[in-house]
Amino acid sequence: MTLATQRGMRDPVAGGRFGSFGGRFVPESLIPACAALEEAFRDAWTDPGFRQQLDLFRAVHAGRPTALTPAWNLSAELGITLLLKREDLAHTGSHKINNVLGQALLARRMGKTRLIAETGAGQHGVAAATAAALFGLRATVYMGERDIERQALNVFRMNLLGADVVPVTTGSRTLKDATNEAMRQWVANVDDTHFCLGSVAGPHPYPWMVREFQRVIGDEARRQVAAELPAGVPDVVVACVGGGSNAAGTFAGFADTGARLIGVEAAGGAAMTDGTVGVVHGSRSLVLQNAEGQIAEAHSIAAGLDYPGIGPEHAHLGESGRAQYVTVTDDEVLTALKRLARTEGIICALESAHAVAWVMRAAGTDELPHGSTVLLTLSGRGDKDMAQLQVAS
Amino acid sequence: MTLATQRGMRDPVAGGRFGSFGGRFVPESLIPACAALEEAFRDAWTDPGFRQQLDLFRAVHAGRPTALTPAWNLSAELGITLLLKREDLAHTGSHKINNVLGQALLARRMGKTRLIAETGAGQHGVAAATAAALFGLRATVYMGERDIERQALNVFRMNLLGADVVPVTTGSRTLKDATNEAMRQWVANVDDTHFCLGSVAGPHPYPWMVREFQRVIGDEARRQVAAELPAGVPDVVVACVGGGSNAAGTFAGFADTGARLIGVEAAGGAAMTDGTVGVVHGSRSLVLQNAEGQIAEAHSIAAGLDYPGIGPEHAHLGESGRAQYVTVTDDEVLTALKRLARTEGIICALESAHAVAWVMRAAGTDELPHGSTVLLTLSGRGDKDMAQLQVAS
Amino acid sequence: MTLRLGTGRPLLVPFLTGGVTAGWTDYLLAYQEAGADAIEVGLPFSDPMLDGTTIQQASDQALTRGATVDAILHELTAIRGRLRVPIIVMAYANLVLKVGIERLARAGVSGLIVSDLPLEESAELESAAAAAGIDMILLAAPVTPDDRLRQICHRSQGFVYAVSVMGVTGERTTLAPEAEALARRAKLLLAEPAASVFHAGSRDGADPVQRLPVLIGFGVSTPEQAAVAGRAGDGVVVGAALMRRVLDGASPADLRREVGALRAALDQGVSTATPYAEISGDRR
Amino acid sequence: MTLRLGTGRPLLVPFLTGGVTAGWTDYLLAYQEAGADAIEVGLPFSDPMLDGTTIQQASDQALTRGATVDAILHELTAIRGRLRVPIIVMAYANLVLKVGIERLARAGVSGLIVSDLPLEESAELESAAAAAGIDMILLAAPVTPDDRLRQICHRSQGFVYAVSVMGVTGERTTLAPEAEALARRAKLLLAEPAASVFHAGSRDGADPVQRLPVLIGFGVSTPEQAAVAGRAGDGVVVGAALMRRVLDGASPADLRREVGALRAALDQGVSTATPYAEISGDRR
Ligand SMILES: Cc1ncc(COP(=O)(O)O)c(C=O)c1O
Ligand SMILES: Cc1ncc(COP(=O)(O)O)c(C=O)c1O
Repeated sequence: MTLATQRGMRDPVAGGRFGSFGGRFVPESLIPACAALEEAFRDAWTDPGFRQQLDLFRAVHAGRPTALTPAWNLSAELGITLLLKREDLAHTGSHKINNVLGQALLARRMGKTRLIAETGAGQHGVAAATAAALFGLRATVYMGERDIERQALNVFRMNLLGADVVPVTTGSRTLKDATNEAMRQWVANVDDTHFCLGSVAGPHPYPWMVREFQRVIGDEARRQVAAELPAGVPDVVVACVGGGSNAAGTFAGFADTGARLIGVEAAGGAAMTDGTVGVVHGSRSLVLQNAEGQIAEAHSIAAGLDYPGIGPEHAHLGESGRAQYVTVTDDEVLTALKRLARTEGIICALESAHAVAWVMRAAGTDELPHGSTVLLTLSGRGDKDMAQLQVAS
Repeated sequence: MTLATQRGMRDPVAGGRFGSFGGRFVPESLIPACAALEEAFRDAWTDPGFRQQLDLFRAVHAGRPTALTPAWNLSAELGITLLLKREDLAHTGSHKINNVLGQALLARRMGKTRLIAETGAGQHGVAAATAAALFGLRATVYMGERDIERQALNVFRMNLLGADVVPVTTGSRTLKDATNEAMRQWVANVDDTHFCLGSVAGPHPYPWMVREFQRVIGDEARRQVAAELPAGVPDVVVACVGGGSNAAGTFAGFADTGARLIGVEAAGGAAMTDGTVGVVHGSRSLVLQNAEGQIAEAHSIAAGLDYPGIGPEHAHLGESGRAQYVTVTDDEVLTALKRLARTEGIICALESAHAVAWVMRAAGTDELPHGSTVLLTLSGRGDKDMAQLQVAS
Repeated sequence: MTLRLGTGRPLLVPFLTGGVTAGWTDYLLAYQEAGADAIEVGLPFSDPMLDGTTIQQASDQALTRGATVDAILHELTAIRGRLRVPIIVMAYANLVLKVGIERLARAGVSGLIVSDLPLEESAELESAAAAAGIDMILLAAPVTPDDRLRQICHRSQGFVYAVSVMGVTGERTTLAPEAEALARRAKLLLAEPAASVFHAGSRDGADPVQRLPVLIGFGVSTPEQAAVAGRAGDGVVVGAALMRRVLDGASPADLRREVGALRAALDQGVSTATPYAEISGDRR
Repeated sequence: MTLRLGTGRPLLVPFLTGGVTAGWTDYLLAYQEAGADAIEVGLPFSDPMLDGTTIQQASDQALTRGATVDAILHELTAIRGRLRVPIIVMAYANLVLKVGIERLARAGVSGLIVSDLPLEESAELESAAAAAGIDMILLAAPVTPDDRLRQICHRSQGFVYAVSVMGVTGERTTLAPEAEALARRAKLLLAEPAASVFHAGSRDGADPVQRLPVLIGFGVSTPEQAAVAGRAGDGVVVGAALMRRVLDGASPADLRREVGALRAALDQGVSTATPYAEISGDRR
């Protein structure tokens, strides 16, 4: 076994563990559903027919492969070579579509007739509603009341797509509470309903399955980058981290290379940096919580990163040193979003701007010396954030 | 010469005429600028280097080729085969980027340092601001005060991209007045400024040049459709028509085939259906006007179609019978937008929904019998329209 | 300290969210007086994934009041002398992992139910619990297949918690039919001799005293439902129906009447054997 | 009816937007009395692409009042008996195409300027104008190259309209230097014998009476500017500066003073020859 494959992101071991993280911490009622999902996923993922079908929908409906854009101007300014993986160009405006197409196809294969989903920024909700419309499934999306206010555009999009958006009024009224509610509803409707979870969190097999559905980002980028860079692989691979799905999908394409992997969290929601070991939403990972184990609220300018947990595989990648996690502040994010818009003509999502902000700060320092080559995943487009930005600026 | 090439959309004859339409009705001050632009375009368009460069930016920055999506569910419901050309997936959210990348590259080649543009829905303005950012040009976008209200999201996007958005408070305070203002500013700044016109209107060479920059839609679709349909070409090709650029670009790929070409106008802004011969914004075409020649205001739910004129080549295609122009009402458009969202998971722009509305109405009638194959260009995505739709529904 | 519940008459285990009001421990005493066989104390959690509206609210109310796990356990310790019935803590995994099972034991807790800790994840906690002398009560659900249910039945301590419905905690108008089926399956499996855990199918009616009781919980809302559940299983856990009254401002005396009515309904359903649960071992 | 303007003294052609006020024709009479050599009447248009703010406003005001091309021409006809100076209509192509040049001729119009009808597009209208006996006055711009300017000079009738700036109509603080250069170029080219249109370079100073006058327009705002322009060209067209006053509510008498001041400034600049323009042919 070479060093490269040793370093790769492998399938979780029995019980869905990545190192000591992961697992399946769910009520007994959900155990059969999780087990059935795991089996269905294993079956589908080794079925070339399923993969072909997914590839087809990704290509003809979601517009994959997404472009790889050299950020010419910003690269020149920063003294690095920056390549942007353009998930903002994917249908519905973010990488979330990659995952939902996979899960919706799987749900259909399992005979389910309904999807439920949790959403924060609304991008996953829109994506789930889209996949449901496409595959003739009903859809219910749970969304924190506070996020509903912040992301009104996406709420309306979900409604147009025929999904019911249910406001969640408990707890912090954001993504974590929407996730709780979706879990509750899943328990009660497990027969006909698939819980279409939006990130690499949740009980096994979700963290693994979602990473596999998102690895198309990294796999595509790996091929595309090889054509752009003399070295074939970039020095650094960077992505923003909420639950961690776009980062996991991106890292998956490069984990077996020598590239440094950097996940960028919001300073106000940095489970990797500020979290401690805990169990939330079905898996053991790092969590923002107090000494007694009450889960904290995350606070960032990006609704999609307002999540107190992180996918268990990231906790493992961080612990093992294979990936490094850093944080940026809301102010850095706003500056980065604007600078990218002006230099490259790309308005990215506030979430994605976290990754950009780190590159801008790190470029020219030991963290990212001049001459470095960087692949950055732009996880989504900024249209959804315009109203909020208008207030912030 | 075969029937097919006879039917093709050719270069305009001397003076920029398509049949009796087109020409260059501009103040003497602009004649040298138009002539220089024509020459520069002819030169660039026959220069493989320029074309390669344009193709590169289209691919790596704008995400071309855009997908061709079979509308499986809607096709089944309507009893036809409907294929969607997904310009909504292009960077900035509409086909407008195809044109502005071409014009911005050309402007740079001509040594200009600034773009000015008119915009209605804001999509062209956003696209122009994007291209300006990318190529390091300054940008000023003129926009009717009423459109600024209707399309606040796009105004903010333009600002983020570093463009100045100047409200136009004269006349009907919509697209036609913004176009007047851009023309005025062009006259005054012709030395360093390129007027980046957004549709196949204006004085020669714009209608031809913009069609050529947009023909990438039709050329791509032609190839993509050939792989989907046994007959190789669709029975019908349909696109919405404001000034007519997405339609012209689409038609250009199919004019030399036996496909019927259908342009769909807004009932409240149907220059082809309700217009008479006139001269506006630099060319002779069909125009909504009163008996004395005062230009009328267009009224439709789609800001991008609120234009009383139409590109001269469309007037010619209509007169010669090569293309057919139809209208749909605002109500049909709203219904179509919603139905497409629910059946295919695609929220298109209100403009694009005009084309969808015609297909929905015509399917199963003599206009579009069961079993027909249809290529429809979805010119843009609907994010910009959500606020307006919320009010309308 | 281990928990042992008699099965002579249907068992009644009422639930209270710890710290829900300032005088919350008075409700525990009222429950005891009304004939509870044991009391379940829920630790309020920020993310009560398996709870319906009522218990979410109770949890929120407790946290908003400033209730902490530490304070709740202190208050439990304070009334230990007056509590004759065993206290069972119900909590989410994250709290238990943080607080530590020894801390529960020190507060005199006899049993522990962890809502989101299935068999696969519970081994570690089971040994810690054994070391601390706390019974781990496992939950079974209507969808739990027989082979898995058998494991649950044989690993569970104190009783087997049969979740009556596929759903979260909360009142329901009728007792779900799956509840009876599940309780029956569990009793059958519990009656198997431990050596024959791989041979399913021994008949019901094996000496109930020889086996762990099966309690039905989730959605048992009225005395009538309790009576039905008490016949199907060996007793009931009643949560949301009581918490709704507490949240509405009912006093400990009110709650004593509520629990008394449940007690009476259960007892009418079958003849009484042991009035209270027996606690083996000392009550530190 | 063709238009012929003497060139003995600098010519003054003030502009008025037709129908801008109810009594708009009174301004025409005032212009005449103040010494205008001809008067330009602008037809209000919905889309005045070549006009700056002032004339846009005047156009808007006229249209909002309900002014129509038809009514404007009727009102012109009504005062024809009192107008000795030729009337030149300035319009955008679309109005002219719709209204038809015969209609203008019937209203006694002598000359026509179409802002957005360059050489390439004017042939058709030129023959219609010739048939109707209306002079087509062509515009030249600072950027117009010599070969093109030569064509303009030789095809234009009545006078050559030298657009002083690269820009739209409207007041300016100084006369653009390109204005003088353009006028000088035009005069040189006009002095060429028609037969030698392909031989540029004949000297200035050819008999001015033999050639078409060159009027400078766009942005001539003050008497001082008019005097400068009058020396560089053969006269001026003054539009926005007068229309600003009209829009501000100035009376015909006020405007007579304004135009009178322009007249005086022009006349002081050079000696006077013909006081008024001569109109050849009958004035139907
Ligand atoms: C555009 C975008 N990027 C990133 C995220 C964060 O999710 P994850 O960390 O799973 O990629 C979200 C979540 O909504 C998002 O919308
Ligand atoms: C999405 C979209 N489609 C269509 C149009 C109409 O333009 P055209 O007819 O030139 O394609 C616009 C104009 O703004 C637009 O934004």
